[in-house]
Amino acid sequence: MIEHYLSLSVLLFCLGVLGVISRRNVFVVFMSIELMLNAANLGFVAVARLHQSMDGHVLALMVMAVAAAEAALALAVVILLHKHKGNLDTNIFSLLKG
Amino acid sequence: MFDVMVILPLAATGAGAILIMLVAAFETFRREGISILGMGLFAFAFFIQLTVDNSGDIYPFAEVFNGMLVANTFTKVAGLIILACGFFSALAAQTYFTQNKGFVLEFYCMLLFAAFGMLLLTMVAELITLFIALEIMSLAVYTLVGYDRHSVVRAEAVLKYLMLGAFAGAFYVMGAVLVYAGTGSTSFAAIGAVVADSGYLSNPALVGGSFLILFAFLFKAAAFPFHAWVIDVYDGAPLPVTAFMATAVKTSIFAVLANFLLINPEVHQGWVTFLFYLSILTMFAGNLIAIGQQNLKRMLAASGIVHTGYLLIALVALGSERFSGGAILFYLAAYGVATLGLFVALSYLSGQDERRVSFDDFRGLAKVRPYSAACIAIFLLSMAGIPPTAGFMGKFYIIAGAFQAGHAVLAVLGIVSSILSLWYYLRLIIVMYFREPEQRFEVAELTLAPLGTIVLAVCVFAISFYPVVL
Amino acid sequence: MSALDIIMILLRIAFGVLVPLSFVAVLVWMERRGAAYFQDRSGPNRCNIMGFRAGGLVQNLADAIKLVFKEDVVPGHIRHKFYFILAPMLVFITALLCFAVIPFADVLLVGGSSYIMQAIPTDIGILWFLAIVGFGVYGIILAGWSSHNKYGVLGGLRAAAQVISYEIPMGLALVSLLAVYGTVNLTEMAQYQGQLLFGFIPMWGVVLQPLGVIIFIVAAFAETNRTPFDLAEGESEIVAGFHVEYSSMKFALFFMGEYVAMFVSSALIVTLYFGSYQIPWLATDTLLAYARPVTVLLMIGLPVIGYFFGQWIKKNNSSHYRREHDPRIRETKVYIALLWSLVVLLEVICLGYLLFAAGGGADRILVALLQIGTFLLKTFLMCFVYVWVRWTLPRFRYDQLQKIGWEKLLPLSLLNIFITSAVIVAFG
Amino acid sequence: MSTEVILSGAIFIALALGIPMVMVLTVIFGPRSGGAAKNDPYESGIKHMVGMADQKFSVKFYLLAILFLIFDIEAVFMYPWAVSLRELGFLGFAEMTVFILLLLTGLIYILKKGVLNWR
Amino acid sequence: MLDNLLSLMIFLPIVLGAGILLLPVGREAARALGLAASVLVVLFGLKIFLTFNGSSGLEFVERSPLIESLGISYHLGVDGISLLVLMAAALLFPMVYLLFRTREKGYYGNLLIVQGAMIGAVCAADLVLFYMFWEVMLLPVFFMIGLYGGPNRLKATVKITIYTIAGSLLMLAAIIYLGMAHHQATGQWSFAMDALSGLSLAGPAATLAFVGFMVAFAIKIPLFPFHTWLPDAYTEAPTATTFVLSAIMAKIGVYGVIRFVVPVFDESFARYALILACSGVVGMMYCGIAALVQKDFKRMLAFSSASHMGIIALGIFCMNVQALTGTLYQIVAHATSTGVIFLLLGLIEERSATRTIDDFGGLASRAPILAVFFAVAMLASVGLPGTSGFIGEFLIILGAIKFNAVIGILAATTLVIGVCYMLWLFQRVFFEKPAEKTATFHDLTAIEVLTILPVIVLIIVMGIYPQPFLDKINPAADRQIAALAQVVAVADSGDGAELNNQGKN
Repeated sequence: MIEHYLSLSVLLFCLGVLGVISRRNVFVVFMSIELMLNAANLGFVAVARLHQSMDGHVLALMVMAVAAAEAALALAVVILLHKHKGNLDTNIFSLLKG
Repeated sequence: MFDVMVILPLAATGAGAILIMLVAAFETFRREGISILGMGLFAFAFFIQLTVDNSGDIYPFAEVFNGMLVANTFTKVAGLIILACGFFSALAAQTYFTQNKGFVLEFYCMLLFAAFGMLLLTMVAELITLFIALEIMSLAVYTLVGYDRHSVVRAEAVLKYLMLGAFAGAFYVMGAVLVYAGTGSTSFAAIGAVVADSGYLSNPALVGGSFLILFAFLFKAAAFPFHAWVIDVYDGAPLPVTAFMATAVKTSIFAVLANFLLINPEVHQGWVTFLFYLSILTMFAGNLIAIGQQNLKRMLAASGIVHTGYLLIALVALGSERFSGGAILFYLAAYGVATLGLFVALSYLSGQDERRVSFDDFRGLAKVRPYSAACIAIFLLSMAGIPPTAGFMGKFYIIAGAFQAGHAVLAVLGIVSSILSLWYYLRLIIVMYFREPEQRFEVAELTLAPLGTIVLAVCVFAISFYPVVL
Repeated sequence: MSALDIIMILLRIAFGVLVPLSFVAVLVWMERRGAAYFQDRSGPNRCNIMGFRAGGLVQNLADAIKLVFKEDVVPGHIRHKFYFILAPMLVFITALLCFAVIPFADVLLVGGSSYIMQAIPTDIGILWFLAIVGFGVYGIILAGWSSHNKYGVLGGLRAAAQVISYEIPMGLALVSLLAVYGTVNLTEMAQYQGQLLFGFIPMWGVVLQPLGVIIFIVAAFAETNRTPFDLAEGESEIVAGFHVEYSSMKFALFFMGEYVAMFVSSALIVTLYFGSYQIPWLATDTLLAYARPVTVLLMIGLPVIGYFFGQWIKKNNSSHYRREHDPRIRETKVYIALLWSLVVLLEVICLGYLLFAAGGGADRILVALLQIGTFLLKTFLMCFVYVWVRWTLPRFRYDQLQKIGWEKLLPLSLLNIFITSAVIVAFG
Repeated sequence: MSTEVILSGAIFIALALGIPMVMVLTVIFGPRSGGAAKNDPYESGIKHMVGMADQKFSVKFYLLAILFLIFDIEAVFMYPWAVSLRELGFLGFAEMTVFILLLLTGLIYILKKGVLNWR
Repeated sequence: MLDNLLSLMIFLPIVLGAGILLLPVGREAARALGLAASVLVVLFGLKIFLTFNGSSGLEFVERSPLIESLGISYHLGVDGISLLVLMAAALLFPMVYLLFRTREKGYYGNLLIVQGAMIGAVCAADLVLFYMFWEVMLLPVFFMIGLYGGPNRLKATVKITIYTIAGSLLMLAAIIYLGMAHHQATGQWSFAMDALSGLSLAGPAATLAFVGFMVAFAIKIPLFPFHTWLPDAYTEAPTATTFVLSAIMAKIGVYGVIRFVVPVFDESFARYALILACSGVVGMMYCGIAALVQKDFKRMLAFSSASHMGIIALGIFCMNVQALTGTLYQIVAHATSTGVIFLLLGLIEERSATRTIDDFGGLASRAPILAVFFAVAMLASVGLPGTSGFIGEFLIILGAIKFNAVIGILAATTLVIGVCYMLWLFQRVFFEKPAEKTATFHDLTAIEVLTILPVIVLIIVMGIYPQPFLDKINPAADRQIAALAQVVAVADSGDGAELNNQGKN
């Protein structure tokens, strides 16, 4: 059973990675990152059940919290950038290309 | 209450951050006052940390924290470095914001929060706490990079940093899942016990997980395949923040990386080959990038990559009997002093709105401001590793470590890279000393940075003969 | 899985789905009649089927039919039709799903196995509720955004901001409650409330958490976008808020969703703070032990209730003035006849139970039925509070709303947590 | 999870999803009539007087969303704590007191910064 | 106070120099301070020279731990090998302050630092300490060339710096390797010379370390393929720097080879001696021929100096007592003669504002004393009997012929080239008909005469009566060669000594 959970988790994680790499919209990129984190959460909970320990559950909670904090920050930054540029395509952020 | 002492610097930093947050909200102080307060808090935490006597591994409040934290000499010194970096970054900020826009009272609060995360990071002995500490640090640093709402450059830098940082964070979490799946525990001690019991390479989940964790750390430390962001982000961040990122973040990441690698010799063994090539690539990639830069901030960022490469050499050599942690910390201290010195000097030399940051802008500095130029030259020489500066001793320890671990090639390549790096370090010295001045390099009144620069320049020599502690 | 299991599953699901839906009709009626009552007017009283108006309930049926036969307009300026259609569904579904975990009777032991009396007999209880409620915001936000109408967007934003603001005090009020009950399982919470404090006070949540219940109820009001927190709709300012562009059944879904949400949050308040299905001083065990006396009491009580109810119908279902061939006279007669036949039927059933089936499983089923009745009664009363408040209090300004949420309720709920946990730690 | 829960959960959710399908009824029974005005945003009869739907709304809404994220997640930490408070005893109480104080500090900060001043 | 004579000699100039650089000191005061310090150093140097007895190994030893965990100590000492180099570094400096009066204070400050560092490098008996002084030596040179040099100074500065640092970093690797080898052999960390010379190193890593050392020293000397920085640097550097570079710093490279490479890497050294000797000779010839065609006075002398460094280096690679003694002797001889030549050149340049040989002519008639001094120094430089240069070069050629006849003869021939261009130069500059640029040329002033005279006397004394000097050198040279001979003997019987065998036969 655990293999299935872990496989799903890894699959979701890979999807997230793919999203981060291939998508150009900042929001979609952040959503992909959230997907990666949630994939990890799934893994934590599954493994916690496997090992009958609470660590995994706790870590999942922590990951959620951190994801929220990161999302909060990301939201602020994205709003800021949208104000400046009026667009959310990662390609247009080119002031710092070097 | 020995445990209290161990945890006190951490608590002082965190409480200080909250204090400044409230002070900022109630607007009790203006900029000057809050700068002094921030610096004072850093100094306070530093002195507490200095007085802590922790030899051997202490698990403070094992009952409350479940052994999730560990304190020893290594963490103590790493903490000292971080707090010193914080202090001097705060000092640089004090000066920087007399000439630059975009100050908010919360600046020092975020600085302290970041330092709090870093201190925690050096002390962690468990994957969950590690993640929390990592993110406390990262979030605070993101904020520091991008708090100036009116600057597009800052916003772009922070977005880049945030996107990639969150990406790396996700990698870390996935790595933690796999390690947890492979060992059934998140505590370093327990993982080490499992490895000792059943081997490292025979545990695929553990191997995969630890590699994902490694990726995350390498990203945060700006090692080779993950180094691209660092230049833009350092460039886009305000100078004091860049100083803080370049020094303190690196210190904490390497401290925790060393801790993680030492879970069990087998883990380290499993990584050595990988780190070996990575360190070479990091050094040379960094050098190639640095040589092409016209902007000092970008050059320093790139040279930071090179120094990451040296530190990776130290990691490769980790575990050989003598130089283990000491060399890393010594190098970090040496690098930190020099980098901070440069940034502190830049914080008052760069003028309004950071208008002087390219090599050419510093033409003839030595004629106009000889002491600043001399200090900058000292910092650059330290980074290049010229004796009797601290940078030299740092490299000495690292190369000695590499030799001792049997990686002569790495040592030689480290030296070759250090020769390459002369190119851009000397360039600034030449520009400062051998060209005619065009600018006046005026400095705002009542600033502390020049003093700080001199103190750091003295430190460059002072550290050099400070013996390796571990 | 035995046939009994399947029957029980189906029964519980039927309860979980049908009760909220039928309550929608009741609540709409109650709201309109209540409004009329508070405003000293009559309310809907004309619609009838062959002269039977059922106190105005027929009006609801008429409305429903009307909505079905209205044109379903999807304005041309809407770009994201999928989300536009999805939004009302989300609002309704989330409201309905919340009810799935609310226990309406104590654990039922029949045929050797025990059945948790929730539509979905899971033990995550309150967590399910929190998860689904959070999901409901999406419906509102989507509706507002996909309407692509300034009132819609503003309404959606307001609604979302309001809902998320009050979710925090609500969640924190729950925290102290969880600390008291020590479980997230709603059935266990309900069982806990069957105990007695100091031997004579029913250990209801409201007794244990006087501050918490206020916070929770206020937050629940805001969560359901009910007055005095109905700024999302605010007809006078932003026309109708997030559902300004909706018509016919899509609008009906929002409408139903709102009432289902009201019902569900009433049910939840009852479950958490007002003893759920517990009859005061008569916990499940007590009831089981005294099943027969209780039945006898019931048999005595039923005609009395029937009598007073009949009087009430008579009084209210008559004109204020006399007129020839008043259809209400016939209507009243029919109602009272129906009422009495119902009473007789119940008496017969009770008698049959006493004579033939008393003891064992039948006792338990009886208790369960009693508890369901209690639960529905309490929920009904709670719904009435909703209506009562709606027609009593004026609407807040938006900044006042946020101020109450963040500056009053949030610190209060933190304080509540602190006090509660201190007491618990101090006194076990 | 037992099959009982899964089964009833599946049925319930299916039903909950199915009921909104009554929307289809209007498609079948409802009348259909054109008209240009029906394709415009509903503005109570006033056309384009005070801005469009894609105008900028107060940034407070976004701030609120951010605050919610943070406070809600912090509440999430409290649920497991609350449930097991009796086992945790005084230590758990003390830890949560610190946590609550931190939350309060954050709240005070937010209020002082005027994040919630809608004017 | 005099217990720590060496430390005093090192740190008095360094501290003073740093002080001059950092504090707002006037130009004249800086020069006066510099002069005072250098005179003091001379006095200390004389004291050391006179009390040195030469029979045992290191004398005037100072030792205190610096970094105990690594066995790095502050370890100073003087023996026969370092004595003369030390003397050269100590004695020649006052001249600079006396001759060049109108430079900026940084000029004097840097000079002081470089002197202290050079003395430190010579006295250091710990490799890490040596390395530190070695690197510190470079920095003042860097600044002096870059700040006060000629029009193309930037290129020259970068070139010399990159070359030297590259070399020294390789040496650093080699040093660390040595320390590690010592640690592996004995379980203790040490970088002390006496401890390391006891090591017997073999294998590719040892060879690499040897190469590291040799490259560093070869760049400093400079030996043939590494000499390309030299003409630029010598030409563009201000006079005092050229003087420092040619008279002393190059010698420290030679000294380094004798002191560190030969004892530690005796085996590798013996194996590659022939190649190195060849490189020395080739360098000699190449630089000699290059000197012939130069039009620039200073550049020509630069090549000449490089050519002479070739022969001095050759002396080490011959691995016998004569050559080694000759080298050590020649170090001082060349330091004095070249030093004087460059200083005089500086004076000439200052007065005529040109360096092109064709612009000169007939200086002898206008400045007879200068001409005499120049002649003496020049003759010493080309090795005329009766001057200091003769003794050294003679001994080296003797040793070289003993080592390998072909190399010896080639070296001797090259010396003739040196005579050619020097005499030619002398003729063109000092005789022939006076040129217009030198019309207002005036002779040396009294102070200048008094400054240079002692050195001229020293040149002649060393040429006529070398014995006291040789007495100081010989024991150390003997010891060194004796140690080396054993290894060579072992190597001869073993494999990998073909080159030596060929050389001997």
